[in-house]
Amino acid sequence: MFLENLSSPPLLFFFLGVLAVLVRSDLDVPGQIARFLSLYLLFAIGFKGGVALAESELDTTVLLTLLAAMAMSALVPLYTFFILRRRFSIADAAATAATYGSVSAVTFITATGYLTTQGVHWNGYMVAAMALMESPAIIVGILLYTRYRESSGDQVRQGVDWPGLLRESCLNGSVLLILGSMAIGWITGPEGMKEVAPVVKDLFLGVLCLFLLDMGIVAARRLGDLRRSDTNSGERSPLPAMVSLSLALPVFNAVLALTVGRFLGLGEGDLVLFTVLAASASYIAVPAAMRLALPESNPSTYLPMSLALTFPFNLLIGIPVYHHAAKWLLAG
Amino acid sequence: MFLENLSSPPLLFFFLGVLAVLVRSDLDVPGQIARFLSLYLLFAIGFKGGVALAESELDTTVLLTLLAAMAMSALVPLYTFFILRRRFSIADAAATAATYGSVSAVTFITATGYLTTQGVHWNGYMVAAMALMESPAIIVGILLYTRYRESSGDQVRQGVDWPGLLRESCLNGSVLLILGSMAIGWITGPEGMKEVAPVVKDLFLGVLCLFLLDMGIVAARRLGDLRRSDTNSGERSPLPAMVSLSLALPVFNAVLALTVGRFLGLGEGDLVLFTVLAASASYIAVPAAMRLALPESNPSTYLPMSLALTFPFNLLIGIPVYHHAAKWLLAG
Amino acid sequence: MFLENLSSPPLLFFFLGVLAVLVRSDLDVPGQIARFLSLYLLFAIGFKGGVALAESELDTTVLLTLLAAMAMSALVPLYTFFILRRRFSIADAAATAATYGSVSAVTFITATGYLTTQGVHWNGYMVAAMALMESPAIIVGILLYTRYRESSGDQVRQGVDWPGLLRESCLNGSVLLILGSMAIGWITGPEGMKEVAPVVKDLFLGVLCLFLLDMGIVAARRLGDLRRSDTNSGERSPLPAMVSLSLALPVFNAVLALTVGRFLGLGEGDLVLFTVLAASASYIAVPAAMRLALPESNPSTYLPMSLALTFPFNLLIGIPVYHHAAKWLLAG
Amino acid sequence: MKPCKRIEIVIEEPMAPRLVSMLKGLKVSGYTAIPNASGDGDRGTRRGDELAGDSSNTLFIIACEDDRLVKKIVEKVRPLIQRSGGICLVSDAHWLTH
Amino acid sequence: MKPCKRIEIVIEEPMAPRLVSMLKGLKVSGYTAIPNASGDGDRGTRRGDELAGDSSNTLFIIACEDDRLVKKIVEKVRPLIQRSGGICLVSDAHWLTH
Amino acid sequence: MKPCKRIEIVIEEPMAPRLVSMLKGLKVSGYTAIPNASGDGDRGTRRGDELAGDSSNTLFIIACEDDRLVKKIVEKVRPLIQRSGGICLVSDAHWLTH
Ligand SMILES: Nc1ncnc2c1ncn2[C@@H]1O[C@H](COP(=O)(O)O)[C@@H](O)[C@H]1O
Ligand SMILES: Nc1ncnc2c1ncn2[C@@H]1O[C@H](COP(=O)(O)O)[C@@H](O)[C@H]1O
Ligand SMILES: Nc1ncnc2c1ncn2[C@@H]1O[C@H](COP(=O)(O)O)[C@@H](O)[C@H]1O
Ligand code: NA
Ligand code: NA
Ligand code: NA
Repeated sequence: MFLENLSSPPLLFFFLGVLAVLVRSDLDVPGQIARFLSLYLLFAIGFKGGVALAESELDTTVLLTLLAAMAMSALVPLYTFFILRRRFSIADAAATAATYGSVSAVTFITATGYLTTQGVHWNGYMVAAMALMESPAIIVGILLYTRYRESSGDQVRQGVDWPGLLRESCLNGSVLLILGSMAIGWITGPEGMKEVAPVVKDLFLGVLCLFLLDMGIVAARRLGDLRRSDTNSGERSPLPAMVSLSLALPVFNAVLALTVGRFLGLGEGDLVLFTVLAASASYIAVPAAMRLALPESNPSTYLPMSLALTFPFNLLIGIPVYHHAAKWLLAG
Repeated sequence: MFLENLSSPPLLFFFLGVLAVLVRSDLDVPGQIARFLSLYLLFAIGFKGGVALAESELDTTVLLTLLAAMAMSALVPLYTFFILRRRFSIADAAATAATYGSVSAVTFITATGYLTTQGVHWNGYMVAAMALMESPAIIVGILLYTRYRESSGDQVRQGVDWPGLLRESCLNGSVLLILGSMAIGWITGPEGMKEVAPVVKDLFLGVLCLFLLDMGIVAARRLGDLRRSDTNSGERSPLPAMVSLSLALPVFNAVLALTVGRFLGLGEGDLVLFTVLAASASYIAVPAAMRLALPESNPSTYLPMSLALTFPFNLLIGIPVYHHAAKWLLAG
Repeated sequence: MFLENLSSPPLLFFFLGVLAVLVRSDLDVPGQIARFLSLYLLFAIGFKGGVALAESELDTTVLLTLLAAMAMSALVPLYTFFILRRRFSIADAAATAATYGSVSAVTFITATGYLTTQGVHWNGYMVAAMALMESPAIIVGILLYTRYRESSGDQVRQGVDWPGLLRESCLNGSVLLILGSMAIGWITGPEGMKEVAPVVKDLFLGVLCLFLLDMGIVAARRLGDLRRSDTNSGERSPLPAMVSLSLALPVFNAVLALTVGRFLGLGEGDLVLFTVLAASASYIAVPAAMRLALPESNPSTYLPMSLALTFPFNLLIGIPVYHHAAKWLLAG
Repeated sequence: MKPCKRIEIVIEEPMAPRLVSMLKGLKVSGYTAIPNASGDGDRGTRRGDELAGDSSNTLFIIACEDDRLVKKIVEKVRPLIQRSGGICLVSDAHWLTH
Repeated sequence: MKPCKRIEIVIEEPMAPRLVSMLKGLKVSGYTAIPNASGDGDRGTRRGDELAGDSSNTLFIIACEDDRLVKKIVEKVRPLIQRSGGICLVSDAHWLTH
Repeated sequence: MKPCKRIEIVIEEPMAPRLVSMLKGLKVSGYTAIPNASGDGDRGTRRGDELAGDSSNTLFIIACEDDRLVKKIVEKVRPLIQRSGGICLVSDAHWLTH
């Protein structure tokens, strides 16, 4: 099971990136290229999801799944915040909670690739679920911060800019591009797909290889920062807590999602994806939003956790394990 | 008719880009990527045109079309200049005239995509016509400026650097890349096409989607600048004139081109493309050349006109209308 | 024979790039794009090589070829250094020797494209030979420098950082990406190839066109620098020596490689590639390594030689001539 | 050439639009912004390799001849870099009038 | 360390080659150029997002110890930025000799 | 605002990591680095178009209030730019404290 997942080219390129940093090679993907590869992946997954949506029927399961996804995204930060508060500052706890409530598009995309390779069917509306899970977590995170900062006597410097925040969380670049591409895929349907299939479908896995190569490099660098920051200032950064939480939280969230998803009656592929969404943590959209909404939170807390630990954990161990668990649940 | 054009993925991505700016999302295509996508489109359309040329016969219609194209590009700036002079400074009138005499490669490319989707045949030499229409307009624009600047008593600071200017207008990057790719496509023919078809043909529409997404973002930003500049300094910038001219000029030029093209005996596809070339305005090559040749002209006059108004007008309304007009003319 | 090679699209785009510089056009490929295209080519050739390796048997010929390749890479700098020492400073001689001992991945890649077009088979392990030939030359170059610098009385400012140097030469980005992609191609085999073939195989020649367009621009600029530097400071830079050596060295090295390769019993395609590897000179990996290891060497000596003279020489004349020579040798 | 102050601000990329609207609010006559700067400081390394710009800095250069305006800018910059990091340097220069 | 002037010029990207050839004509010993700067000024916003570089600025830094040469550079820069926009700042610095 | 020195270093891209580790060794509190600068100098033109960064410069800006540290930095920079080219300028500035 693990070996199968391990022998997929995209995952192996992730490890090549990690290796490059470990041996201190100068291998590097230029910054604008990395951003473009991520734009491409969002565009392609959105379009594919939209076309799949146009070809399928929308029933109550779909609606319930989307609602459950948003509820998960709002719920996860709540309990995560209270777990984290004991070791983290309030700002850091709120930002990290938002990070784990939200999702990692690349983990989701890798999971779809995994399912395709395994021949397991999944439904296009799961892409919509992913897009809808980005924002609630951000809002809950900020709410938690404003609520507990006051009660803990922090000096309130400036009120939260709620309209700006809503825009940031619901209309940030990634969310808009996925939702927009989905809408376009849905409008143009299989006809539109015929025109753009060579880009949207054929290139997908090859581009994912190059993108994960870069992700491996970036993740390994953050892991290095994490180790270094610990040895420098032993007191503030609770390294062991960070490491154990970044491995425990995805598992905990996955169990919750498997339960909820089973209850919703999701099929094998959709259940795996729903679980992956809950278990994954954002490292693009949420960190960017947190820099604006909670600048006093420390990105060197939540970025290494989600990017350097939770992300490879889900990629390597999580996805196949969640798949086995889902099969077991559905068989049971 | 409009709905058909509207449901093409590239056009919808243009509107997604516009929407992103309207809702103030941070969606953005990195600058070097945007430049590369535009290089790719010029490379692909040039190569395809060259191969088509190698496969077809060159007769007098071809020669006459190319000559007529160049004549249009020289003629349009002439009357445009005199229309504009009443409201614009001489430098701005000359630069805007050159802009409208020249062509928009992306409008042309979108029109070829539209024709392909509609199943209408067009000939490869129209790509050559496009490439040849970039330069004459620039030269006429500068000539008009030097002629009328003197008579209006402006202080002449420095003579025009004609050799440099000719190089700028005839050998700028876009023109050279289209002509070069055409030549290479023509030399290597269908054999060469076989080698590069996956890049040159298959990726074309998908890449066009991503490029038009960026164009939508850039165009909407310019439109915002236009509105803002008007409220700031009410006196100088003749906003209503700019808006009405950027919608009237393409229609006027299209009518002229339809007449000339019908007279030349062009087929349906070629007539549409000839009309699109005349109706479109440059926003890459000419503005760049004008910064060097007429630095006293104000790019915030002609850039928003061509990019934020004429370009979407042609894309959305122009292309299908010109097509209907062409069909009607050829049937009549 | 030459005409055949000349009518391949990638090569023609190289000349288009050269032409753009000659006519002083502003045609340019953005820097990050150029780096990405080169990453793509290394990724694709590595992956293809690895899959080919997985499909073939490893015998003693393979092992001997790889050893011979490394030996060539170590041997070439030795005699090159002593030839160059008479006209160049010791640092420049050592850096140039390393440049010629190492290889040009793009020349190799173009040669594989040439062979594919000619219908000549070649083996995947030649990609490994290429990757293994990058490093020995760098090490020998530095060894030569440290050895002769001392004896010539130069002031030794700081010892060579050997661990850093080994890392630089064996784990630089290009080497790691080729070897890593080969390993991944080898692990995932034809199954993996199916997933990424549209990117790795189909896009290859089209991307090569765009990359060689940029190479043409960069090479022609370096050629201009070469001419200019000569007229400015006539004394130091031995222009005639540089020109004649950059044409003589590839021929000399090719003859040596043909002899060795014939002796090893290589087939037609592999013999051509082996010859191309020996005849080509690095202009990416080695110059970058030399900036760190021998900063007192002058890149405007060896960069124009390898990039502006040897590279186009091999591309245009070398590859088909080596092919004819190989056919003649194998027939004899 | 007229004497002026040269203000130089390094701020993280997501905050750059805020700085710009602050400058516009103060009716500053102009500024220049250079993206994709990396750096190191109290808040750790910013490598400029992040996928959403949240690990890059932007460098702003503002020439300003009005000393009172310089003071106002600096006062408004202070809370921004206090919360999210960065530096602000002010030096003397001469500005070419044209 | 020798005293010198530090000249800093912001000019639109299409004009950068002209500035370079002007500097070469004056036999300036060196310069550094930083591309893709955005900015705002009298001629509106330059976003650095344009497809042909006509909406970007380039920042030039020139260290120069010869005061007469500084004057010459400034005089030649004046018409360039007068016609097409930009700024030119001159300040004092110390240059590490080596 | 506290007085400080503003150190500005232009160095070729492959040497940038060495400069960074040198700065870290000296426990410099921070720096900002701007990549992809082109330039011209005694060692010819660096166009910033190279495929492996060996024709680009990186611009470093370091604010430093400790004059002894400034001296140390400058002394360590000297051999770097002596061997591989570049410039180092030092000027006075005021640093916004926060
Ligand atoms: N002493 C310094 N000199 C130059 N740049 C600095 C300095 N300190 C901080 N910076 C820049 O400001 C950013 C944020 O700094 P900090 O808030 O100290 O983490 C860093 O990433 C650097 O780019
Ligand atoms: N006061 C200023 N400080 C810094 N940069 C400026 C200033 N004014 C103008 N600039 C730069 O110069 C460019 C052209 O300015 P302008 O000619 O005023 O439109 C702008 O896009 C800015 O990058
Ligand atoms: N006078 C100068 N002013 C500004 N930058 C310079 C100057 N001299 C050299 N440089 C920069 O330092 C790099 C290396 O210079 P050099 O070692 O003189 O070739 C050049 O590519 C420029 O970017
Ligand atoms: Na989650
Ligand atoms: Na036109
Ligand atoms: Na060689």
